[in-house]
Amino acid sequence: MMSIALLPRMSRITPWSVAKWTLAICIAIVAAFPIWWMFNVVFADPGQPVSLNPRLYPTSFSSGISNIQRVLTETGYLRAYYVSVAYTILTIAGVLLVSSMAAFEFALFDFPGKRILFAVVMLSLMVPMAATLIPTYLLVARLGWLNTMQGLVLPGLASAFGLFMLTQFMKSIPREMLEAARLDGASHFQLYWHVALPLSRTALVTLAILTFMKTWGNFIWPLVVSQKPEMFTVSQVVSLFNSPLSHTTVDVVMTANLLAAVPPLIFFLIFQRRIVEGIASTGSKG
Amino acid sequence: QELDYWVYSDFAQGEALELQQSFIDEFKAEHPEVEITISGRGDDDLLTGQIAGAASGTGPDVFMNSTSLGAILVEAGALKNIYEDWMAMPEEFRKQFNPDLIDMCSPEPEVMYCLPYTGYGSFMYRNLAVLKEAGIDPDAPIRDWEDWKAQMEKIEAIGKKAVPDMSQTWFSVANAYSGVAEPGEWGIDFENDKTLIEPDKLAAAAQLLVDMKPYSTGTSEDDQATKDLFMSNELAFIVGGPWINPIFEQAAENGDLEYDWVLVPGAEEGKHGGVKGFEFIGVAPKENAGISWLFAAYVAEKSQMSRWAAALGRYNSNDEALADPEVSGHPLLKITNDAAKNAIFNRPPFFVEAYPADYWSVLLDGIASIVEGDETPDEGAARIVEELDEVIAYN
Amino acid sequence: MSSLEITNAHKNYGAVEVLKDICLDVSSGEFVVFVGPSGCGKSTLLRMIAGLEEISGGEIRLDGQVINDTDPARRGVAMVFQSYALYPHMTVAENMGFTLKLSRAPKREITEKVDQAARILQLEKLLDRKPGQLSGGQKQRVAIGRAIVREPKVFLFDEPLSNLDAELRIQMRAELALLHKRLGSTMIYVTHDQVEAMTLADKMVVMNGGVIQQVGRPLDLYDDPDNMFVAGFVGTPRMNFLEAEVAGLNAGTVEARLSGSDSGLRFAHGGAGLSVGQKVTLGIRPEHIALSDHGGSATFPLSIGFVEELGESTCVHGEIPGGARVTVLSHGARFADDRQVHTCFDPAKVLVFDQQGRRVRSG
Amino acid sequence: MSSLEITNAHKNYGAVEVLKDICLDVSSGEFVVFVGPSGCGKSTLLRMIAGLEEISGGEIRLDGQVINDTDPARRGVAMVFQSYALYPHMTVAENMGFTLKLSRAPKREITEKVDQAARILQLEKLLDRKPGQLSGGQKQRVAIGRAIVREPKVFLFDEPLSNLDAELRIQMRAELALLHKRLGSTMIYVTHDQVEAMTLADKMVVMNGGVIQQVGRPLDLYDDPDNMFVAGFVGTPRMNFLEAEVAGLNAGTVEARLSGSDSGLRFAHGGAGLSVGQKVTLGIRPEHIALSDHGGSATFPLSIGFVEELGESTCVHGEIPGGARVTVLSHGARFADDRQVHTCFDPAKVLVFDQQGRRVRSG
Amino acid sequence: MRLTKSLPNFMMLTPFMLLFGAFFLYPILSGFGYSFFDWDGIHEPAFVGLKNYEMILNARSSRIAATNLLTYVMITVPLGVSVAFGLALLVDHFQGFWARFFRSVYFVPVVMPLFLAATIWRWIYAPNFGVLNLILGWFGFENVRFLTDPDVMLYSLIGVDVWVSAGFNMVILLAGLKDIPRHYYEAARLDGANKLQEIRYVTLPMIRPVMIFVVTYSFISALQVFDIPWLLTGSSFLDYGGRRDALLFPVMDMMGRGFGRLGFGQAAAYGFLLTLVIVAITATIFAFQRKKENG
Ligand SMILES: Nc1ncnc2c1ncn2[C@@H]1O[C@H](COP(=O)(O)OP(=O)(O)OP(=O)(O)O)[C@@H](O)[C@H]1O
Ligand SMILES: Nc1ncnc2c1ncn2[C@@H]1O[C@H](COP(=O)(O)OP(=O)(O)OP(=O)(O)O)[C@@H](O)[C@H]1O
Ligand SMILES: [Mg+2]
Ligand SMILES: [Mg+2]
Repeated sequence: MMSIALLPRMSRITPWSVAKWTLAICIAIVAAFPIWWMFNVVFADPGQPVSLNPRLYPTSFSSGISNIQRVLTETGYLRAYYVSVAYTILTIAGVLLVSSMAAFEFALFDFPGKRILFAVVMLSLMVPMAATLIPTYLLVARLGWLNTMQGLVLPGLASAFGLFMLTQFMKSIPREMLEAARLDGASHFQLYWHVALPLSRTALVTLAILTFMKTWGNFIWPLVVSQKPEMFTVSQVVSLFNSPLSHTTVDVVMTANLLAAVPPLIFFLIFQRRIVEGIASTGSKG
Repeated sequence: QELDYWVYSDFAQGEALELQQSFIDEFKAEHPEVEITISGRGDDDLLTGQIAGAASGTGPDVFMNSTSLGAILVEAGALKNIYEDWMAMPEEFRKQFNPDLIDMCSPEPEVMYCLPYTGYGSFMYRNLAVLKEAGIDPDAPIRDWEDWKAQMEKIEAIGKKAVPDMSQTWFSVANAYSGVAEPGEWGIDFENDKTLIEPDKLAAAAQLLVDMKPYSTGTSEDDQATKDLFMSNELAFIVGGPWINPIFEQAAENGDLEYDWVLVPGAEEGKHGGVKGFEFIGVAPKENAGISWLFAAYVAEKSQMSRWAAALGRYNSNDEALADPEVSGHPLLKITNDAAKNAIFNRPPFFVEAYPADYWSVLLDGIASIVEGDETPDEGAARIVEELDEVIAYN
Repeated sequence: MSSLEITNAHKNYGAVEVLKDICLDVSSGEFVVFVGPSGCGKSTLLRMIAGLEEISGGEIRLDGQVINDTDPARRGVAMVFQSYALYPHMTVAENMGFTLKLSRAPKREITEKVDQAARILQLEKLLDRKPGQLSGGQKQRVAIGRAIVREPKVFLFDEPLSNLDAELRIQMRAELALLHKRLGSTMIYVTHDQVEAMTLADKMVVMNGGVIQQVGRPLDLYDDPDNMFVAGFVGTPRMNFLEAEVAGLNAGTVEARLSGSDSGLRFAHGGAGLSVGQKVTLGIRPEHIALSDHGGSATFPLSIGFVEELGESTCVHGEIPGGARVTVLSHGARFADDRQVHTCFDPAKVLVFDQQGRRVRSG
Repeated sequence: MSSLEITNAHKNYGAVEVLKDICLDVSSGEFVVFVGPSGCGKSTLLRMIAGLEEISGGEIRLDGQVINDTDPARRGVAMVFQSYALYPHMTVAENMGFTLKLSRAPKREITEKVDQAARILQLEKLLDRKPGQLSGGQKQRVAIGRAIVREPKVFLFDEPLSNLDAELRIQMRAELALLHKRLGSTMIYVTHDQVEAMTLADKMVVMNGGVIQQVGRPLDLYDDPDNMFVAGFVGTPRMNFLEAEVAGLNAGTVEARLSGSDSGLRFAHGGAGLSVGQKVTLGIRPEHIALSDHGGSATFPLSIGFVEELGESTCVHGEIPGGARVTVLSHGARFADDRQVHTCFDPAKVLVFDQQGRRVRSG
Repeated sequence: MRLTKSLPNFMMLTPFMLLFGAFFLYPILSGFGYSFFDWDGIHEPAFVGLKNYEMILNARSSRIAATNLLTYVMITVPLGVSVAFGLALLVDHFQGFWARFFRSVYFVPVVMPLFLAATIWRWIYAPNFGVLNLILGWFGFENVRFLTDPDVMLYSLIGVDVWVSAGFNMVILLAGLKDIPRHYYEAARLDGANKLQEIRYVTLPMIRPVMIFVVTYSFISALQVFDIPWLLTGSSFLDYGGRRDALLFPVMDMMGRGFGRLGFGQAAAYGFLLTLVIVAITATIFAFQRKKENG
């Protein structure tokens, strides 16, 4: 009896733990299945109908590869990738720089008009993006920025969300840290550059990731701004494939879609910890 | 000079793109100072881009679109009046084109908004494997709707589907309706603010849609799923335009599909349904409209259009090109041609006035409520026509 | 090594005056400690010296020069913060050298100075670590090192040890004392721990409510406080205060009657500034009250409420007739039970305060 | 009022054993305090009693019944958490009555019991407030009130005062002692503040590394520790430990030679368990070392390193020959300067420990 | 004087404020201006006063859109948040690797671009032969026309919506759960609370601020619903909202009026009305929240 009591207790199998695991796994299937399915459609024996064939596992590696080759070579997909990547990277860099500078001020200093300015920016979080789409488009057109990278990127840089998030975060930078730097002789900009920025790394990474997801998936803005094929983004090229009149079969359509999903998926796999924790911290603090 | 040339996305893929690109190259050989970029777009993007482009003065220079959207584009100021350029062209150029279509582009005297370009007529693709499996002889023509429905029943009996859900898009509704109606009984009479749709004929078409419901896949003819079903021998019939053919052709080459095409069955023997439409090529009212016009005229010209038709079997509005013996033998072109003979126009009249935005949704919602069983076809059709008149009047 | 003079300094936050007419001289090489209850303005005063808070009125001079409006970085002061305020993304060496880097000092000079400071603080082995990998005491040392590198005229410390645990605090306290001896610099130190203040200070500044209450050597403040606040604030357990009325003035002694009772108390006092019938407060430290089993003249019976036996010392809390609460501190003796005992006040150690709480000195 | 017996209790987290073979009897009405350094397992033991941690081995009995697997709510224990753990969305009354509400007690009974507890703790006026509107001390009282309402057999406290500031802590400590007197319930209390432990405990349990080191009355532990850990842990300043070697055994006294020096020390000890040549550690409390200006037999010269003058007491840190660090605590005397002084160890107060740190008692 | 002292502050703010002014404030204000004009984007705008607003408020389509939106929001917000909360509780019951694993898997849909999610779900929802219908078929259910049966379409949309957003909200709620000090649960256990009562009396009240954030955020996004129904129904600017307008929502209606019918004035008015509604609802939530906190 003694020896039994001394054994380290194994996690016992109770009805509750069975239910817990079953539920968790079922939901995991629901969450991941659609993407798995898309993957399987791409990597399936050619000519097999998708209908009547649930595609639970990939059946042909080579046809997937040839689908991918086809999409990459026969269309402007690669160029669109390049545009999308540039668009995304520039947007991320711009958003981080511009909103961190503003957040630095809003979070850590007092100056006349601060509350009003901040309130206005925050109010903008509630304005539906569609309400500004058309006037913004007209402005960009008037500036002659259609079909240009700056036309694609600049309007997305003043991210109220990013400002909000970074401000929240920077508020937690200890005032003493800045004072120490002031005593060390740092100028205003040096405070930002040497202290505030490095200390906000987590928040910056989170914002970068969120911006990535939003920019990569952005559909409507590129649609109106980049009208020339050499400025098409991935979302536009994919929508060509998705269009009812496109001359393509399901596997090719799904290939185009899958390729569009690859960067975010890879990004997620690499950074999942930070993404999830970053979002968590913004949400639970906001 | 740089010209942006926008086309439907299927024109900017595969073989069609090669051909378009060679037109461009040839044109550039004659006019070395121009750069021409072709870009393909979905129907929706095409319209949005043109309108947005017109609003901001940055749209494409040369573009195609459906004649059915002409009036909107005219309103948007996206189309240049090319009457003078047209008249400046030599007589032999002008007489290549189908005169009816030229009229269509010219709603008023001395006004001409476009050059007729390509076109289509709708017909019915048949999956022969399914038919054979259902014990239907593909060589026997489908006499009428009753015969058609009888075939559907047989197909249903072997657990396959006969048709896509034809009540979902105006295009397929029009295809059904055209089986009873005459070309003049579709569209809007803008002078009297009345729809031209005949209530009893609409009711008959609606009845057909109701009858077809049990045999349908539930997907619309535009859905990729529909084509997938057809290619995987689950679906027997698709009514559609020639643009669907390339993927079927591809599948047939791979040996996965055996199919043919026939005219859309009509309500009675001898009557056939079908919708036809045309695309035009237009020029934006911008500085380089001059060279744009030349380019538009070039691609619409006989030698280009005959190559187009020969290679793709696609219909166009250049009568001389279609008459070219090398072309007329193309089977796809032949069926399109046949279909076009008794088909109704897609959204007539063109370039006159834009359709009220609610028009199509009233029609489709009404059909939907009949098919869902909320109304009888007769009641529903009468109500639809009434409502359509209201919508037109309100506009 | 530099002297600091503060004259009539004021500080307002909006309408609230948090520092009132502060005058203070700090001589070169002195270790000055500010103590006082929370919110009394210690940090504010320190931060004004550092230049982190604007001064609302008055003057601060360092080596004779007014520095009221000088940029904090140019004052020649260095500050060590309670939370250390180390830059978490820089190594120890980078933290210490940051100020030199900002002033574009040559690399060699930076390394040299950092190494030197590191040697003083025995941080040589930690130079490549990040603050996150240091213990509390090490962080504290780095923070001091960062100050040393700046070679300041005045070191400022704002409760530098309050984040450490008790044991480490005692150790770091000793190290600080040593450092002061070694560098000989002027240091100003804020704490609200009086043990820290008593043990470190050359000069202790007791503040309350934005006003300096007394300045002096720690033991002077302990033995000879200027007012009730200082008397009560310095020393644990707290000084006992008894309300009383002057009953008689003799040569060298004063007779007082405790409020609420008939008991009289006679103690040594010159009598200057006192008159018969005057209400006063008597102060006597717990260790100056003796306990005995037998009553006698000049003793009061004590009804014991609560005894804290800490081994080496015993703290007895109780009431004397008249209801005044009295704490008695004794050493060695153990109290087995709550017996009735008698207290005997050391008549030489009784302090007198007037009704405004000001000390009435013997003469 | 209930008695608690713990026999051979173990606790493992995975492979780590954090409590080893704990045996403890708590009699009815006793106030038991667990002390020990951080991480020694105090909280874990308490939580095992509460039923919040499973017990890996051994038995816990309450009133003779094994409660190893009883649901926490049914054990008849109540716990007061360090962080109070008051439900922030409920009023004080709701917080206190929550347990009764869950057990579906009638409304009237709830109000009655809550009112009664509130009266005991003088919380009557706060019953409608939310915890957010209370001061630290009031929160603490509500947390205790919540425990009282449950009318538990045993009260459990896990460092209930450590979130309060020093002054309030002393006050609440007195209140707790009073409460214990009044309710007469069994209380088990965890702290790592030894003053709290010494002043509150009927029975003090010193733990280290998951093992109970000694159990007893506080002063017994102070005067007569079982081992070096207890000797060093109880009492501030810490006991001085000197490495030595037994040089001679006489009747009633032992002669020892301090390591690293020739000096000898003679002290009272029966000699049982000691042999000549044996290495031992001698322990002597700072207050049992006297300082004098003149050397003499049985004195050691002390080179003073650091003096802490706290007014009432003076703590002198220094080294004796052989390099051992010694702390001396004296009262009254003031040390003006760091002169050379001599230390004199009270021979009656020297404790002896063997090399395993176990006390070698006199006989 | 104060202004010159704040000069460095303003300099750092300038880039953001310039961009914000140019690409947010200016468009929104000019949009507000356009809302009083009849304007097709090409010709000179003609002032029409409140006519645009009138037309929107009277139109059949905006009524349908509003009704759809109301039903949608009333279901999707509580459902979405409940599902997310349930997931958070579930994941919270795992430790270490598995907790991270499930958390990541549940988050995967959030990472997908919306256009992609819609494409996939169109296939999954396909009638007769779609994966979902196939699975339902195994259990003997009749074919459901998820995207063409007007009675079902809204729920299909909500399904996708929950699939897309649950992971996001879950992660936030999970962080909220982790922030609840363990002692509250222990106190509740000692007080005799069972699991459900713990959720009711500890978890829910303690997670309230996070919950409010999640609900508010969900509300704001739900009111702007656009991409998913647009793509699910294969909408275009000429034909949107799906069969019998079952998936017609205000933002879609607005886009259609703007680009489909060149009613940029109307679209602007629509956008302004929508903004008003969203601001009002958010403000209400916050006011409610504040009242509860103070009360
Ligand atoms: N920025 C400020 N605005 C308004 N009042 C302030 C501000 N900073 C400090 N105070 C007030 O000034 C007074 C002095 O604050 P200070 O920080 O100097 O106290 P302290 O003595 O350092 O206290 P502690 O021991 O708690 O650190 C306090 O009453 C505080 O409330
Ligand atoms: N959930 C756990 N998993 C693993 N180890 C744990 C866990 N909880 C506590 N421990 C370990 O058990 C030991 C005892 O912890 P316990 O909290 O009982 O210490 P304590 O004496 O209360 O310390 P403190 O004074 O800091 O509160 C510690 O070493 C701790 O690291
Ligand atoms: Mg302070
Ligand atoms: Mg603990």
